[in-house]
Amino acid sequence: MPEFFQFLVSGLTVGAVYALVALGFTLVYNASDVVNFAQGEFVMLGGMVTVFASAAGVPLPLAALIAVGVSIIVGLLLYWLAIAPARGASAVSLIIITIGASILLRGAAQIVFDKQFHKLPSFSGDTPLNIFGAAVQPQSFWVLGGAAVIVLLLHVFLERTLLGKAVLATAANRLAARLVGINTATIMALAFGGSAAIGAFAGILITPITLTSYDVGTLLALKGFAAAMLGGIGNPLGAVAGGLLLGLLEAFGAGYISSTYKDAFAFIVILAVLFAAPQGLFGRRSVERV
Amino acid sequence: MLEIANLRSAYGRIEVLKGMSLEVRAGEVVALIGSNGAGKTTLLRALSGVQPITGGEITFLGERIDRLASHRRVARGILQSPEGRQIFDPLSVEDNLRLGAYLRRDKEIDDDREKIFRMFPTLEEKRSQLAGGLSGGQQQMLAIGRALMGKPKLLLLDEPSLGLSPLLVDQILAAIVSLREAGITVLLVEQNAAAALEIADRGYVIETGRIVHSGPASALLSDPRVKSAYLGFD
Amino acid sequence: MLAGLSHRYGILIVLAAVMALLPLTFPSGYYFRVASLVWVSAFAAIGLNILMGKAGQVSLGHAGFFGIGAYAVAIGPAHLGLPSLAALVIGAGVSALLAYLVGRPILRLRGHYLAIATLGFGILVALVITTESRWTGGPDGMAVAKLSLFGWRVSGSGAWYWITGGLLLAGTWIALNLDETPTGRAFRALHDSEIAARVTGINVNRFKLQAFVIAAVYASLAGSALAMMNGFVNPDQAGFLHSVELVTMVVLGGLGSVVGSIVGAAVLIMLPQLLTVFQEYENLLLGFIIIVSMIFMRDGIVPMVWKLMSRKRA
Amino acid sequence: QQTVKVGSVLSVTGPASFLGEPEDKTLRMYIEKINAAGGVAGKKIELVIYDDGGDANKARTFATRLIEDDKVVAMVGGSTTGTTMAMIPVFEEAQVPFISLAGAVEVIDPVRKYVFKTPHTDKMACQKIFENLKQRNFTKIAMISGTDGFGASMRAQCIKVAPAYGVQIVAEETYGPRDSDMTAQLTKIKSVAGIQAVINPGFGQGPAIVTRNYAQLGMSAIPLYQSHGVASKSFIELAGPAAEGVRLPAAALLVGDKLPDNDPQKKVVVGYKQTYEATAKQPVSTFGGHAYDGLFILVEAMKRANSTDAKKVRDEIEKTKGFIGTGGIVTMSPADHLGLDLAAFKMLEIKGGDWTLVKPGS
Amino acid sequence: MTILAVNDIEIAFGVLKAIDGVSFAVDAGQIFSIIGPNGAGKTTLFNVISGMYRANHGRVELSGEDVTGLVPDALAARGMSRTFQNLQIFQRMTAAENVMVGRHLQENCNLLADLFRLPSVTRQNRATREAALTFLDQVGLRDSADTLAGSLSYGACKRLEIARALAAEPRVLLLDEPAAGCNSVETEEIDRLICRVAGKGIAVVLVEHDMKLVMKISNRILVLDRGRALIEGSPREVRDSPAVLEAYLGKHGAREAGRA
Ligand SMILES: Nc1ncnc2c1ncn2[C@@H]1O[C@H](COP(=O)(O)OP(=O)(O)OP(=O)(O)O)[C@@H](O)[C@H]1O
Ligand SMILES: Nc1ncnc2c1ncn2[C@@H]1O[C@H](COP(=O)(O)OP(=O)(O)OP(=O)(O)O)[C@@H](O)[C@H]1O
Ligand SMILES: [Mg+2]
Ligand SMILES: [Mg+2]
Repeated sequence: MPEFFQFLVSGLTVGAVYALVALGFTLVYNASDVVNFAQGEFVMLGGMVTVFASAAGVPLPLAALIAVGVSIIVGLLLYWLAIAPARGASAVSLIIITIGASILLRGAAQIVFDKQFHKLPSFSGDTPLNIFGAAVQPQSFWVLGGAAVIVLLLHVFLERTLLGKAVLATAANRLAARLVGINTATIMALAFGGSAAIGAFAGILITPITLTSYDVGTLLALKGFAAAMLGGIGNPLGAVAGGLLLGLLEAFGAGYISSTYKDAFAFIVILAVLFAAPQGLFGRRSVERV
Repeated sequence: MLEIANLRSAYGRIEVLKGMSLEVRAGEVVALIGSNGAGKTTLLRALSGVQPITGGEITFLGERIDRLASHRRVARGILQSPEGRQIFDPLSVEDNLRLGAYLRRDKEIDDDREKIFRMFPTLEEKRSQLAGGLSGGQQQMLAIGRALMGKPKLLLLDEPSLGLSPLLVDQILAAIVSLREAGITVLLVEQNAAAALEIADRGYVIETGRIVHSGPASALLSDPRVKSAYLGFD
Repeated sequence: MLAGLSHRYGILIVLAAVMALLPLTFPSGYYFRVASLVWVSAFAAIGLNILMGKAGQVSLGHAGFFGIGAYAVAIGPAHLGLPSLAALVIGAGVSALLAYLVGRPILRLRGHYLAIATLGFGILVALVITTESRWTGGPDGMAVAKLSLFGWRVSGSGAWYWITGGLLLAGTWIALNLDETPTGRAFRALHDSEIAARVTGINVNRFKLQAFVIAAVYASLAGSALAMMNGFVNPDQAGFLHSVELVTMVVLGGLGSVVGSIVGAAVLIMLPQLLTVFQEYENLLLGFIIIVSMIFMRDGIVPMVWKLMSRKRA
Repeated sequence: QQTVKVGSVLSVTGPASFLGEPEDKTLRMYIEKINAAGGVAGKKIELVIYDDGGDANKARTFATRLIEDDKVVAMVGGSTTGTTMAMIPVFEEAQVPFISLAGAVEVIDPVRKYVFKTPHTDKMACQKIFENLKQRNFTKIAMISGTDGFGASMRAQCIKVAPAYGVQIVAEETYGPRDSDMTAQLTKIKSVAGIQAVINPGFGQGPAIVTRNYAQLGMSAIPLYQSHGVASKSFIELAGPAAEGVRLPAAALLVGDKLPDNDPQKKVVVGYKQTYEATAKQPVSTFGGHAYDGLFILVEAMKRANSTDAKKVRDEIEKTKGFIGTGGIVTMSPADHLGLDLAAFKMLEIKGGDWTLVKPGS
Repeated sequence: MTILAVNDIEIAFGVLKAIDGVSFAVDAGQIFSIIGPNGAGKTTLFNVISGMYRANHGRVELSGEDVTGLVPDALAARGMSRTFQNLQIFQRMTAAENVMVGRHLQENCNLLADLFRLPSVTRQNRATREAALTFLDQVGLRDSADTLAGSLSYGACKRLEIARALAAEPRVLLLDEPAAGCNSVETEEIDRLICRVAGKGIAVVLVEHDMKLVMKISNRILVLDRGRALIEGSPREVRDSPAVLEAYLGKHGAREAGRA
């Protein structure tokens, strides 16, 4: 039984990491239907900038703030220099641009920072807590809490504010959005900046657990993407549900089935879920009238 | 109120508006008629700033607006109910209407929405449903309602009666008349040319990107050339 | 109609001419190697383009089929005593069958959901290859027996240049053939509007599946060719990053354009070779070039060039 | 003055960059020194380095490029076993000596005429660890390995040699190269009764996370053995206090200053460490040392042959004898293209955040 | 001869019963119109008949065969063709290609033959294009044959859809607001086209709000209101029904209807 709880805890920890990354996809997707493959790079930036700033003697909270700021700037630059000029390009072309951006950002990070792995101290120490016989890193609570805060903020923003509706409207119908007076360029910039901030925030929270380096983005983006799709992309609640579920699948898969095939197990479950619910668990059901 | 001088616009290499000049005076209803592909929709899109122009000038209330971004034109009071309805499918009917008033900051938004609901009671029944599930005509009502939510000074209507039941066509036409009474200027594109000219003050006839006739609506209605080309024989 | 015919053969003739003349400019065998890599990747990209560009269905797991083809010619001769060519055919058959079985359920999904499902499939293949090391040599890969054709053991970059070139010509011909046929039109129709396609009597699922199987077979054959040419295989060839690379080739060159896929492959294979002089700035520049080309050639390189050329002529 | 071209294909970026990067830096810095000192056999060395990003297919292309286009006379490189194995056929065919920096024993077993390598094999690492287990009378162990090339290959070697040391592997788990939490696997190991030690073949950040999770789960009472794949200071840094008490086999380089003065390697390793840390401004790792060894085995062979002819150089490499490198004292033969024995490995333990030599028999 | 028989169809979206027990039958060569207020369920009824939606209850027969619940492509193969109220054209194909796709079922489609472009494929292709051009001619779009459909104006797209549907040589043709977006003159052309189609023995089911058109060419008219049949009868009966006048026609509609 303590094993079960340990698996549960480790699943939730990893799942919360995925959930945080998945949440980052939500804003850009909601404004543009584009899955931003450079999202993982924002997570990397969050971690790496914090590491280097605090190594340079900046106190940790300030370093974290700087990291978020840097990521937002990079997110806005990504929009202004790469996405906005490609106005009118198809979603696939935009996705390739984000792939290019992720290669570029990784290349830049490897020059600006280095190619080593780095860590951040846990926010509340490393003494594990004992819960039902399972050992929990205190940092896990930070990650879970961070995911909870962001999902709440995003949910309220998208569902309860006019600006949030404008974001959804921009994705739903760009032309109509312009016709009702929405400045779609600003909305997109907001989405990219916001996503970058979420990504950086995620990077700062998870680095004490996962460590970071210039190239952590790729796999995190991949897992985050899988989590977002499992939950139903565009829906912040879905992103969190998908992330936690993916983490649990991996942990229980590793614990009870086979650690080698845990990813396989996770993906088979994802395929099965999509088979039953083609829009993910909590995806917006698309209404297409003819 | 609105002055268009020698407006040109093209899709790629194909020029669709070939130097169009027309004017709309404050408080008027002006009808634009023309056959499929004449360029009516293109003109309205150019006025709203969602279609690039290659030449000419657009002046609105004494201000050049042809270089303004679309949202700035909306802020100046130019709203459009576009061809093909272009509603926000995944949002609710209410949200669609609320977004129509996106740039408004006044307190009457909710009242105005109720007014729209009184105008189109079917929409009220569906107020919290996703707009994508509406029937074609209901979507058309929503598109018109959304444009009205923006408190237009100049309302651009691209085939507002399209897909509406005859009863509703009556209502829409009546509504346009009452809009004029409320001081709103309307530029109306309509395939139902006879009906449009009946309520309009003046009209323009467009053929392949050029204005070929213009004048008071009543004169156009009785013009034999217009009759044979757009009104049918009866 | 006639124009369509000559257009198709025009492309093939130009391609064949380029293939024939290119070696005259090659100072060393290394260039043959790079060119062969381009041919092989282009072949895989053309197949993927039938799926993505024509039928409008994404696959982010296509390297999985590439890997199956590659490992078929590795495992077949090494563990089962099969001749390489037989292994290649079996690999293509396995890929086709797998594509059929996997495609049936997942091709119902759309857009990003299809992307994640295919991605999952690709990852499963790569995972099996990495793990079942008794058969596959594990993460470090395994050696592949040399291809022997009628007693001639194929080796050297030059020989492979012609073999892969021939393969590419055949692949190009078939892809171009599809364009003006009922099948090709059905692909494009379901891309634009599945609903309309269905009411005109197109069995959407069947055609999606066809496109998926065709693309899988292309990828599998390309994988086999590369493996035999390299003399080794490793799981990277089935990996996610390789899938992304293939998709990038297709989109960069131009969705739906057969020539585009060749150009896209050429660009993505040659760029890293050219960029090595910039050393640590290589990735930075690669990303930069991808972004800039997508901004200025948003429909892909070849469609953009076509457009410019036809504008000049007009 | 004439030049001679020496090639190198390294994984300077990508998942194995922590191998390729120090190798790259080492090669560049020492080639400069050698050339400043007049070169070798009357010629300056021109170094051609390509970065394969860890991709074997790319490595293969660069290998062809080195041979066909750059016409190098020898190659020192190949950071990983995967890239090395992909490049071997090219060098064998072109008959150009290739000194690999990869770990797995397959590189030199079976012996290939033109292929050599400098790092200790993973098999030796297993043997070194098992030797230590035997001295402590441990027979029941668990293994948790990475699924990357390094981890998988070492895992296989350990399973192969375990019986010879009377060691029984009673639990086995794996983790992916980029996994960020191994508590599930470790919990399973923990639940198996009677385990006396845990071995973690792996490189990169994985072992650091394993070590941290190990402490988190309160397993520190069971000795944890890491591999030579983590032999750099950054492991200690990443794993933090959890690294305390971890043992691993590694080259003398890590404990250069702790070697007795009469140790023949001391001068070489201290010299390399100082040069590297002064120039590269980062802590030394054994991986850069492999490149150092490879380069100087090659240079010495060229000097002995007084020629830069590929075949003559190859023959001289094979005759390398008593070469003192960072990895140990190398004596090659036609049957042994590595030339190191178990003595080259030291068993280290992390104490107080630093490496210490384990006293024999403990 | 009854081609299409629809029996007691029922379908609901959530709590809303969009269609509630509707039945009708159409004979070969007949023009059968369905009218009714916006949201009455006309398009939904089409969607059920053409297999896009699955009805909760009811039965659809095509030439006596029970085709309830068949998928759209299976229905197309049995001779059902339709157009859409919300345009569904193949934007990235030319007008001619759009219509050629419409002839999909008339063509032999064999993957291997197509991959190798056997001479038979080329021959067939030429024939299909010829046929497509004649259909384009019928809707007055021949000049736009090689224009990308995405760059056609709204009215042209509507007519293109009709040409595509006709190209399938259907037994039943369902037209959802074919004249929307066309002016009176253009509407008259469509009116002639529909009559010609019916003259060839095709059963035409028409949904349309243009009363002049409906009253002029329909053999029978079914009026739907809130998912239920209000009345079914001849144009005259419908026009004179006070219920229809109140729920649907209004002043304007009545006048239009009167003009027919
Ligand atoms: N996206 C486009 N690309 C290229 N050409 C276009 C595009 N949209 C419209 N056109 C062309 O521009 C011309 C004018 O089209 P427009 O839509 O303005 O006509 P319209 O008068 O509104 O016709 P309708 O009454 O059918 O709506 C037509 O010839 C049409 O083919
Ligand atoms: N997918 C759906 N989801 C929810 N409601 C739907 C859906 N499809 C149709 N409806 C509802 O069913 C009713 C009938 O719609 P339908 O489109 O059939 O009307 P219609 O008679 O074609 O109207 P119009 O003349 O405006 O085109 C409407 O109230 C509509 O809102
Ligand atoms: Mg129009
Ligand atoms: Mg309808």
